[in-house]
Amino acid sequence: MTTELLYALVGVGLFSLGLYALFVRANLLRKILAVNVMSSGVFLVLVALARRTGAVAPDPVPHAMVITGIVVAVSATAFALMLMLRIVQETGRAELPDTWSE
Amino acid sequence: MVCCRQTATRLASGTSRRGQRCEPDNQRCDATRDQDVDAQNLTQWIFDTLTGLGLLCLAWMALASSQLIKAIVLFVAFGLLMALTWVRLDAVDIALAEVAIGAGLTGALLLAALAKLTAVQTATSKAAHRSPKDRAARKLYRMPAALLLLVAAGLAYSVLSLPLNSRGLSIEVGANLDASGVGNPVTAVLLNFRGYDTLLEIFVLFLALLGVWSLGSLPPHRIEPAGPVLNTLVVVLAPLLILLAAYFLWAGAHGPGGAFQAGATLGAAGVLLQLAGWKPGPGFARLPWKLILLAGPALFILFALFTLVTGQHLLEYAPERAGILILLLETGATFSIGLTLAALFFGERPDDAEGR
Amino acid sequence: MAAGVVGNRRHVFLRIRKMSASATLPLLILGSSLLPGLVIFFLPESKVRIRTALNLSGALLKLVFVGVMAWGVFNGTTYETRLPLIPDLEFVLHADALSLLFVTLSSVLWLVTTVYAIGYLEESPHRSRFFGFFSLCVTATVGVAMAGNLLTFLLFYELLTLVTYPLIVHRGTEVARLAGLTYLRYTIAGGALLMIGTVWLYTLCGTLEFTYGGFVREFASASTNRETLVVIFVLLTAGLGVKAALVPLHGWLPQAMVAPAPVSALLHAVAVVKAGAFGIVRVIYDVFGIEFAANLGVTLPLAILAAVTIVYASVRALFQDDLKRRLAFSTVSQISYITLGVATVGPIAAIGGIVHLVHQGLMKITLFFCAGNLAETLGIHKISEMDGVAHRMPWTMVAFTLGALGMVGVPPLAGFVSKWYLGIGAMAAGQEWIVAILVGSSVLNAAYFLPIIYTAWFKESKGTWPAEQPRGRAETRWTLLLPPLVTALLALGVGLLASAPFSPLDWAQLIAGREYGR
Amino acid sequence: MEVVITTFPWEVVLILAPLFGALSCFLWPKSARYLALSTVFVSVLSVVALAIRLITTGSYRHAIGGWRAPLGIELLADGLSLLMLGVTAVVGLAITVYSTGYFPNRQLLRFWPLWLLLLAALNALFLSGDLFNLYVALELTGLAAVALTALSGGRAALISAMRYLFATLLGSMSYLLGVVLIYHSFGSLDIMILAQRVVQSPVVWSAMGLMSAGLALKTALFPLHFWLPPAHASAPAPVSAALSALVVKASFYVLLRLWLEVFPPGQTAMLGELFGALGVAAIFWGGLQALRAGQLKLLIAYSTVMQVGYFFLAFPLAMAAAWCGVLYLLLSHALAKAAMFLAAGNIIYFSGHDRIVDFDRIANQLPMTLAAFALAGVSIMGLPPSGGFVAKWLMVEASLKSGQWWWAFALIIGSLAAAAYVFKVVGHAFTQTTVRGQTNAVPALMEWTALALALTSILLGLVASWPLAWLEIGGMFSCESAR
Repeated sequence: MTTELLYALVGVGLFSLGLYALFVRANLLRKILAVNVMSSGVFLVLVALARRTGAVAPDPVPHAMVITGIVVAVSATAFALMLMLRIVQETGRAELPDTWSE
Repeated sequence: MVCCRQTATRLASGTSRRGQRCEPDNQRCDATRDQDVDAQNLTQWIFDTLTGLGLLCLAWMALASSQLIKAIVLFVAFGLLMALTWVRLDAVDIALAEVAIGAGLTGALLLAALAKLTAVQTATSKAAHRSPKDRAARKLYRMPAALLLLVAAGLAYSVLSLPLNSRGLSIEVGANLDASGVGNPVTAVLLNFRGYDTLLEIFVLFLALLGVWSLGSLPPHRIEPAGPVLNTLVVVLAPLLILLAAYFLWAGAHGPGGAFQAGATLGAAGVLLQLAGWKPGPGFARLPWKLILLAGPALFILFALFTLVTGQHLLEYAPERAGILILLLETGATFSIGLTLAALFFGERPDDAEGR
Repeated sequence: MAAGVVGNRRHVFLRIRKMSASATLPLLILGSSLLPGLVIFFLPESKVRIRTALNLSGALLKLVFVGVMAWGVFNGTTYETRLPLIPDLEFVLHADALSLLFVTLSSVLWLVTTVYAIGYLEESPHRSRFFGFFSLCVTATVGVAMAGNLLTFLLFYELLTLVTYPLIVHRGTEVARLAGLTYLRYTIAGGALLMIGTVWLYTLCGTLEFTYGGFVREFASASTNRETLVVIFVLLTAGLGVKAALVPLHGWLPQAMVAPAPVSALLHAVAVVKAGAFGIVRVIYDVFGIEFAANLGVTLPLAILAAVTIVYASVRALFQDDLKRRLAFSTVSQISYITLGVATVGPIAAIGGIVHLVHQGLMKITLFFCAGNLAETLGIHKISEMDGVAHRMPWTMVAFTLGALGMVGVPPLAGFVSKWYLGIGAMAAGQEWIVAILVGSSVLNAAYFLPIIYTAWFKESKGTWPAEQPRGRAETRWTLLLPPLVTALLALGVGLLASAPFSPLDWAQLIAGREYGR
Repeated sequence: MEVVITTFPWEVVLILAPLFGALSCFLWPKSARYLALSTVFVSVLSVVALAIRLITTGSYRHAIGGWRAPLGIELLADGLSLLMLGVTAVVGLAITVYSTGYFPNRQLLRFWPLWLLLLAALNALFLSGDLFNLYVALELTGLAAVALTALSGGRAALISAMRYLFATLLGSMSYLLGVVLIYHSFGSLDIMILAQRVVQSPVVWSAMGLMSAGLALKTALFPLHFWLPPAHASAPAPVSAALSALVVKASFYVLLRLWLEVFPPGQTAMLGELFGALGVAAIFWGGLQALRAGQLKLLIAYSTVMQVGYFFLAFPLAMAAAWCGVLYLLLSHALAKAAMFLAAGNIIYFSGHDRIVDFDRIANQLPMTLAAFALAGVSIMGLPPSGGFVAKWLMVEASLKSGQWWWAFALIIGSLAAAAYVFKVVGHAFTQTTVRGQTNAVPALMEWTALALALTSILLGLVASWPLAWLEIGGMFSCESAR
């Protein structure tokens, strides 16, 4: 078990954790957190495996991809939070109703 | 320091592949292996395992904690540990970005959202009770949980089945680094080799702002004014952050750093100012500010159009001018990112905020 | 690759450019009703004159074109239009004797029906909509008639379904809406079956071109087993049987009589039902080929089904008091003569079936016109209200009587000719049971038509009519009175002059001769 | 001139023009309307030019920044992308024209930049030949779509937008993880390079699973469709049109690309069967729900769920005729569905509601709108002469040819259901009672736009051989030699 694989597995773990929480959690803020955890997991897999170049410096392309990804993630998060706030304003609760039609 | 870390990692990876891997470029490592391998290796092991477990635990606690505030704090802690992990994985650029954006600004956004959440909930006098849904849902999702474990196991297996040694695109990047105009391979990829991704991604940020602004305004609410301590802190910190941003911007060309880190730091300064009670007025949504807001995307587009009309490939840099062009684009991007993040932290469109 | 694309494009253009006069005539025949229809949609209600002018000129023009084409076909010209539709499949319009028979029938009757409809719908709402779809309906029918391959046929067949719907629901009442839905349920399901059958056939044979003696025999590869072909045949006939109102697929037809009288005429005589019957003829003759179909063993079951339909529908008709419902059931039974004649393997019976395509149309349209007149003028819908109506509306009832007697098969009217040939043909084909069916059905026809005639002529009038509107000096509007008289005379004429050249019978003999290789 | 057209990188214009338009609409809201219109007009022209270039010179690639793959990102212009770009341009033009009349002013100002960004994202997506770049484009598309969904700011809109947001984010995450696995096992992100390198392996299994699941979620394949009906039903009509006509197609397009080029054929067979089964389920469920829907826009949304089911029937068939069929379905469905939503928009604009049972006299009040809806319906239920019919024909043919008649059966059942729900609406529109409630006149432009789209979707049934021929550029499959 090398460092790369270890961290990659942690990444997979984070991804699955986030996925589970996204399903289970009703509170929107928690769902948003869950999505962020998921993305961190993906990024971790991406970067950890980029280090399998051995002795030389790690593969920079995944690093660049992750930086892009982080910015995308923060954008989505900001938007999601505002959307959540508006929903709270409309419904008084930070949760999605079970049936959308209500 | 850096060299130590590299040897360390080399050993960590080297020993684990004893026998299977002894390429010429690692002669030295194999030679020096036998003495203190195990001791160093062990510390590495402990460190990595602890970090990994820490990440998982923090994530779980953040997602499982009953109070939102706790969840957010834990999430920020998680972000910081992530940053540490990036350093451990020789990804200093990402570490910086993570500290600034992942942990810092996302945390700030979350906290602000939480503050507004309570404010809004009290404002819209509807009962803001926590429903027992979570527990019910958890029961409901026992099955998915089992299924998810399977998925995770499958993913783990496939990750483990990956080849232990792959160069990815590092060779290509290395070969063309000189022509890229910058010394930092990550920056080279971001702004040159895959500059197109960055172009689109800056528009994602812009889009997020448009989205937030199109959602209209929230009912009046106010975050508690910062105490005098914070105020003085801000007075000191804000200029520092701005300087830091400038440094990152400049350093990005050769070492760790770059537009995103810089922009994020700038954004952090904006956030601090707002914490200190400064509010962007309606003018903030008018043309001059808009122009700064769009500096990044606009410069990118103009450059793209330039390459289009001059019959080059899209976003093609002439090697001799690449460095300065990239710096220019990065400067624009820095302003945009900083301002956008600050605006995102503020939330609704300033003139809407005035309008109510 | 690119070159290939270009080449493809060029050959498409060539196709379009090389269309000569003989290729454009079928398009003209379509256009003569299509274009007026499309224009009429955008006419404001008030523009009665322009609309009437468009309608009539279109109908007349179509007649002229059809006449030219008939002359051409008689002199051995082949009219064919080909346009690319789907890769390797073309949109083909083709004029042969059979299609010409149907085209002539529908365009003649369209003219008459247009006149009638103009009179019938005076100062009623949404006339532009009505006449628009009316024209499209005939366009689709003519397309069905001239379709040169099964794909084109399917195309117009479905189009016919769609454009007929607005006519059926035209009145906008809840009843009309429901009748429309029933109509769609049947016809769209039928269309689906037809489509599956068509595609399947295409995957087997690689062509869909109608050819004398059928294309299935040559193209169906030896590997394809007969069962598959039987299934396909069933799919096709079921799909067509819906419109041809074969029992048990006839349910929509009696309901559809809520539509205005001209529409009923269209449904029963000109367009829809005919399209179904015509399609069955096409499938048996030009897709499978009569011999191949016969030794597939599918014709006898079809004949039996037709026979059942004839008897069952006649019996149902007996018990209808509503005039139009009775006529509707009579249609169900009469239209099956066509199927019967074609499914009876034998040239003479074939003649009977094919010629009935025309004869039934003439007679049935007369009857529906008359029923419409009664409803419009006196508000009569039930047979029990018809006591002595002949004294109030003699001319209408003369026409009605002619049509009814023709249906019964009284010589020398049209119906007699059909039944005669059917009977002789059945004998010749050694299927005497069909004769029994014919006799029986004629008796039944008599049983449900003669009482009407009796009531109308000989019963004492109650004096008052359900809802009488003054219609000027004549018994009703001329536009309503002339069409039934004309069609009745035609029905008489084709019976009297059956043996004259160019009579429907003549054409039918030509067609059957081609099919049976004489 | 000829030379310019056949050498100029029109695909770049298609990406830059809407981006530029979005910026300028944001900077100068006063003249946003004209900026948007001219932007869309430019992209229509460039699509035409691109088509000419592709037809004359065949497919080609554009190395961005002059860096060829695998180091750089390459744009990929072939028949498939041309088809999608064409749809986007046509539908985009229609929606843009329509929106000028539809929105209240305040919303309109916020609509333009978001809308142009969506168009840019779609164009970028249809041109991208790079897996990670596709991810960024997907995110851009998703976020823009969600923002547009929430535009009206109503309660239902916000809630469904939130659901949509989570769905699309989850989808992209799962897709991205798949990309990560692919990259780390084959060392490239470029589709063409991967097409040569990818071989069967456990990693490819999970990558395929992740990407397919993520994209199926974004495409709203049953049972992952839960987010679509509320979103498409509660968004403003032009937005719904864009979502159903274009956005859903985008993720499907990515899936199709991966399937045709990246995923190793040996490994796709089983997944194809699964997709087919889910597609059938989608057809039945979507049809059922559409029949039960009482609101027009909800009905149309469920009809989209059903049509998505059709798309996935192509995977188990996996032969040229099926691909051509499904792509033609994509084309005609986009036009028809957009027309339907715009027609629904007219009805809402006219009567302030979209309760189907109260559609009395629509046939007389809004004849052109009803005609648009009905004609689009003809294409949706796949009756001739319409693009839908050609598509259905090709797919049924493929399934019968390959002896898998049950897919054909599902197709036919689906079209029957489609007929049922289309005529459920049309039937009510003919009944004549007095109109309840006050109504306001619909601008003629809006009616004409809907009708024009519907007519185009019908026209597709008459000129099928040209689009299908263009589809072959790049030679992924040939519709001519399909048989």
